[in-house]
Amino acid sequence: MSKSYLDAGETHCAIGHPKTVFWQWMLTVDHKRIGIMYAAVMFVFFFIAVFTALAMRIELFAPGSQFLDGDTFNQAFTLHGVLMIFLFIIPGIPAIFGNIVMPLMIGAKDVSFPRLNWFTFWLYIFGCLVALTSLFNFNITEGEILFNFADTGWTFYAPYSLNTGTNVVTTLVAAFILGMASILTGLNFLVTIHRLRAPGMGFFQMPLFVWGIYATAWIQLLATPVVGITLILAVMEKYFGIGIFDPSKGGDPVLFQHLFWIYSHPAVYLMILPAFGIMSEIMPVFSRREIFGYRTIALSSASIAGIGYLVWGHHLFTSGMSDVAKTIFSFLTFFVAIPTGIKFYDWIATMYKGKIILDSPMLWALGTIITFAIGGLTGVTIAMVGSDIHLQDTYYSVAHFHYAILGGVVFLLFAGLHYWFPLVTGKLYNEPKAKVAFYLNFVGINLLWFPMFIAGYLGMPRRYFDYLPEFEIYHQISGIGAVVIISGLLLMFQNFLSSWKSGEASPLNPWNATTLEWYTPSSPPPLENHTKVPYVDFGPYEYHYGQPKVKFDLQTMKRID
Amino acid sequence: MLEGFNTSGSIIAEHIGFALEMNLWLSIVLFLSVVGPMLYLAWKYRADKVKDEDIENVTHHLLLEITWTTIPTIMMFTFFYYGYTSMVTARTMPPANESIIIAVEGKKWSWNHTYPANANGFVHKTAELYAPANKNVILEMTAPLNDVIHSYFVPAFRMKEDVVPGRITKQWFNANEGTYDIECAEYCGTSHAYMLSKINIIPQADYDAWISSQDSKPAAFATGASKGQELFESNGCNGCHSVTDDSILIGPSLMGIAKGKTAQYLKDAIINPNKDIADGFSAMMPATKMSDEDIAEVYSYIATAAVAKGAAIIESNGCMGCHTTDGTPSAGPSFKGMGTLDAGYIKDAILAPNKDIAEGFSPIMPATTMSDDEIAEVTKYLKAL
Amino acid sequence: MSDHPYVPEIATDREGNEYEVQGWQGDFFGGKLGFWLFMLTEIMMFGAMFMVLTYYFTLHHDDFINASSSLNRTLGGFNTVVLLISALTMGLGLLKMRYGDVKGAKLMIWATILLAIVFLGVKAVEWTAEYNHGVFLGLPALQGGLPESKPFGEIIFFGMYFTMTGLHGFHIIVGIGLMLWLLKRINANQVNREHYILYFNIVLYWDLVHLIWVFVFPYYYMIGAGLSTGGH
Amino acid sequence: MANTKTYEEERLGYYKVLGGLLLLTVVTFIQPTMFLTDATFGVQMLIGTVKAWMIVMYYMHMKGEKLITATVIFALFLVSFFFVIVMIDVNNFQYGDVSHITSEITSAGGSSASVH
Ligand code: HEA
Ligand code: HEA
Ligand code: HEC
Ligand code: CUA
Ligand SMILES: [Cu+2]
Repeated sequence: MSKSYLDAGETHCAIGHPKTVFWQWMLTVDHKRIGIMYAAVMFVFFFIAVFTALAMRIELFAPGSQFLDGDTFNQAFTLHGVLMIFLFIIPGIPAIFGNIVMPLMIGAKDVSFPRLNWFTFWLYIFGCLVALTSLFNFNITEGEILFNFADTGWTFYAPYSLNTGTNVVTTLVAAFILGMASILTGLNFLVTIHRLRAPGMGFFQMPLFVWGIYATAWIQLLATPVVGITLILAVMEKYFGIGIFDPSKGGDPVLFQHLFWIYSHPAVYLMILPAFGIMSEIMPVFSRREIFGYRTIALSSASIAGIGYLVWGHHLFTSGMSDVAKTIFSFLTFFVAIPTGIKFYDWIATMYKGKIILDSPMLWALGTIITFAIGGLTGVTIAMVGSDIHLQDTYYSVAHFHYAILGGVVFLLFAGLHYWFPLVTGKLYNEPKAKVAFYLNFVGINLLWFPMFIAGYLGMPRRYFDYLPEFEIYHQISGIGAVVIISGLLLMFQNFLSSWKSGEASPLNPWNATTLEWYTPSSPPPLENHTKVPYVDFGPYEYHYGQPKVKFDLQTMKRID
Repeated sequence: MLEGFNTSGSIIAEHIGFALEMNLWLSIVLFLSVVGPMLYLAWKYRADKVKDEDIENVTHHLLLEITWTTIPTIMMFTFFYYGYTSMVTARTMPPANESIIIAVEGKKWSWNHTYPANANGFVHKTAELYAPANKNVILEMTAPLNDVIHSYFVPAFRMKEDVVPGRITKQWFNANEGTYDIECAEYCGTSHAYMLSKINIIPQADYDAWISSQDSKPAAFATGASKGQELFESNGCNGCHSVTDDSILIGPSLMGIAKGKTAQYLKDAIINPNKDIADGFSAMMPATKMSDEDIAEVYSYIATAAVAKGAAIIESNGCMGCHTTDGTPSAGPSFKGMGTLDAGYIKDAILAPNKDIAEGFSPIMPATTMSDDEIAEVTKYLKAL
Repeated sequence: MSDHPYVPEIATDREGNEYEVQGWQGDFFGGKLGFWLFMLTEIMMFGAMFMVLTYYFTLHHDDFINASSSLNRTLGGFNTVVLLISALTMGLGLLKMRYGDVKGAKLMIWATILLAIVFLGVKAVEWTAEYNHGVFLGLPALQGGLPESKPFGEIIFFGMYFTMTGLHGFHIIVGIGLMLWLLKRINANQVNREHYILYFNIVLYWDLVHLIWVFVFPYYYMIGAGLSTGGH
Repeated sequence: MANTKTYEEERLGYYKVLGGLLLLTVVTFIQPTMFLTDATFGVQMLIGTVKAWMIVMYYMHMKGEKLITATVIFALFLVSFFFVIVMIDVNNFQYGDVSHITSEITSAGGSSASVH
């Protein structure tokens, strides 16, 4: 059998030709290896963030202060939010699967700027390290080190972020560096998708995941600079006190919110669009038929990304923004829901007259349709200005975005992990275990967040470490849900790790999929991917009676059907 | 307690409540329109029921596609419309001459309400809001310039608007009688979760009577609390300082400061708080203007607050029949000097007095049932003597 | 990465027609596209800054005009011309390189570097003068709430002025660094008549730096020009 | 790059553009004291835009680059959308007459002052 990209020595490096396996990984420019390294790093941060989440849930299990005081709790949700958003979910799917499978899907040997990709990865690591140092306050004069993370919430609203004594500046710098990494990833992918598609592959022959990545890359590229500059202005403000955002000096804190959300709203679509891409891969493969409405799905990704830039103000409905602006933003916000709805109906229609195979990737995908529909529809609720006056900054909005992020992005990330696990590792995971893990997660998320809609509707504000006793029951159900979901998670990762170590070897195309990433000469794929670049004169999901229509000779990559 | 939520407390609440309800039902319809077919198809075309030859690649259906684009679009416009109209209700201030205008200041971490001057030119300031029933009330809200953003949230009225330093924001309500919670809904730091207060809607007559008086609260709410306590609370001092025990909220506990410090010291701390920062705290206490008389009231409140409750419990349980507070033994030993006893011992002495008899006294003390809280208060009182 | 010369791969369709595959190696248009995309991020960054500026211009119209009228337009105008000419020298250099005149190209790069340094020098003179007038980041006049403070609008105007011209100056310094690096690459014959994508992109970068100035200059120096004739 | 021009022709192009830019710079300078003085800001920005357009088209060789032009236009559209909305917001500043942020200390104008 030929060598795979995981074997020692099978990599190109940014600098020289290192001998040791360790340096071969550190210096690798291979898109697949970089993707794996992203996953490993994120996974670590992820568990820190889940741990802080668990700490919050335990604290909230009963009213009153249990074991966290107000300040610690504030730092906990800030840490949770910052890690989850900036370190994990924003780079998440693009950095992992965008890197690993996107070039394979378009028949490219690597991304357009492999060295830049390597540099970006290390920039990301650097950003993570800066974020971690911001956990500590170094008090040089007194020689103490205080554990003192920023306590502003992940939104860094001025003037609080300008006044608080904690280490906000370092956190802002970290967010800026991570933003740079995100921009460079997006740039790299955009050029890759424009330039390196296999001959014959037009935009409308690309797999839908590539469309998702493409739309996302535009958001990374054009939205991130705005938050970069916002953070720079905040740092200037903090050191020089110009008053850009500080009301005591004449500045307007609402302007900060505008700038922050100009980035951070598109950022939520940046999270979800590649996830939708994964859904669009899984639905046809596990229905064993062509996808319904390819073009509308592709174009709706693009329009979600486009409209997504125009609606940031729905986070400012109670901020003191003018009523005219509220009306405009509310109106525009609804236009995001329509293409999303179209996607959903297309996916469902894909199941019609297919053969539904309920393997775990499909289970995750179907589960996500339920959870994301809840997350999305409650988003529509708070896009109504009147409703949002009541619900803004309550647990209703917290539940909305956890359903959207956890029940949308993270669930689909997991679907992708199962789907591409054989591709990446060359092994099969343990299916029964994977199913149990799914059900635990699915039950868990609903127990965890559904009660919070009710609590929020009744008036439970977010970022409260103590609450009025009426809300106790909701927090308790939610606490139980957190334990259920986390046990599901542990089971799932245990399954992955043990299968990678000692799982059954995977055949070349275990799911009968039609997209190019599965047509490599070895499993896992070799360095530089396909043996030859194929000529693409077929659609991405061509099935015939449940079997892939297009067949290749994997050595010459010529069609043999 | 979250009070009055279920009454449709205000006009705004009715409008927004309608928008929410309409949204809920339509959302359920939309949800089912997705999840229903999904479950049905997953069951109908399950793998063991479908032969490969029966699979069909249906990729277009114009009519369906138009349907699932237009119907949701119409629904979206409906949502927008009701969201918009209920916003207009909430955001259109009633005419000023038909309303009471109350100034709200939100600061770390308390709400202060300032009423229009009454006929005598007296201006009421309160921590909780009092307003007459079925009357328009406009809140003109702001925060001190060096403070942060807060949000004045009354769940029962479905109303919320940020309180932004440097800006004036407004909201209004017209509500039925009752008591409603105010919460702070914009994250503002350490005691964000405790930035709570209440709106008390009272009959017009009660309100009028109160506003023309100089009482700090309407008659029905008079708790017998001293003026000093009211000042302490309405100025938000209690948000940062405890007086009844030595816990540190934000600033240092003030319990016991009356022992060592004079009223002048308190005055300095209130008027110019950042001149002399107590160890281990940062300069965050806002300066407050207060007259000398008021400061004296606050001082005497602080001096007695810690033990006021304990004293009351001791009095109502008749302990003073046998004990004294001045060190002279009576039927029982004097309370003075008991501060050195440990808490467990005191507890036993109250609940089961005859278990361990103090030397020189006979076993005549009756057992008293008392909650742990009460015992704690008593213990505190004893320690302070 | 691979050291052997890059030979484009060929893909064959079912009829046996051959198509050249675009690899990531030696992709001139890809390099250009990538760099343009990078420049879009700069547009967004400066765009956001201008937005902040315009926000406060709306609120503090007269303060802005007053503050602007106190800037030194002669020096600012001089710098505008310096940048204009430097964009020309930069462009001509590339032109020469494309026609094989390596020496001429290098000369033009040196000329550009020189002009860039002149620009920075003038900037330094301006900033020093402003510093001596007590108008500088961190000085009391630009701190709100003090007796010496200028009115809000002016504080924000000057605050943004130093931030944005500072950031622009930073871009110039980066540009000088890039040009020095470019010279090194030309000397090593890694940038030459056939492979000049690096040169091309650095020219683009320099034009962008110029482009930003095209808006920074009138926004700060000229809006108050009608009020007085300028200069300190 | 398909290019039929000679070296001299291209160089001449550069000089022509430079001449145009210098001319516009002169206009920039005389405008505030000579004409349209009520609309200085608008005129200045307009001149800036023309200059920027010349630089982008000729110095940055954007002529004929369809894809790149499209991306640039998209980015500019977004920036201008951000501008428009934020300006709508600030021009409808609510209760500005009593807010500290909008108060002018030295001059009149006040919150209602518009951009031009
Ligand atoms: C992955 C992340 C993600 C996604 C995809 C979304 C999607 C949406 N979000 Fe959400 N949102 C967040 C993450 C996300 N959000 C976060 C993190 C916050 C809070 C940040 C903070 O304050 O900390 C937030 C906050 C937030 C607010 C502000 C709340 C507040 O602070 O008061 C609003 C208000 O409009 C909103 C709206 C929406 C809408 C309309 C969508 C739409 O895109 C949803 C579209 C989806 C559907 C509609 C469902 C699926 C479709 C069907 C079932 C078909 C039929 C239905 C129709 C056609 C309607 N979101
Ligand atoms: C990615 C986004 C994300 C995710 C996944 C989560 C997951 C969880 N979150 Fe939260 N959360 C936020 C983003 C997220 N959160 C944000 C932005 C805020 C607002 C912060 C602020 O107010 O500033 C918030 C706030 C927030 C609060 C509210 C605090 C408050 O307002 O008072 C609470 C309360 O319990 C909470 C709980 C949880 C719990 C129990 C989980 C989880 O434990 C659920 C279990 C986790 C999973 C099911 C995911 C597991 C995934 C992996 C292990 C991935 C592995 C990675 C690779 C393979 C690379 N979160
Ligand atoms: C924002 C929180 C906050 C509020 C509100 C507040 N304080 Fe304080 N207070 C502090 C802090 C912090 C300190 C310690 C630092 C200092 O001395 O300023 C303090 C110190 C004091 C001290 C000195 C205590 C000592 O041990 O030296 C007194 C007395 C005091 N406060 C009384 C009051 C009174 C009376 C009010 C209400 C008018 C009040 N405080 C409101 C935070 C607050
Ligand atoms: Cu005040 Cu939160
Ligand atoms: Cu949003």
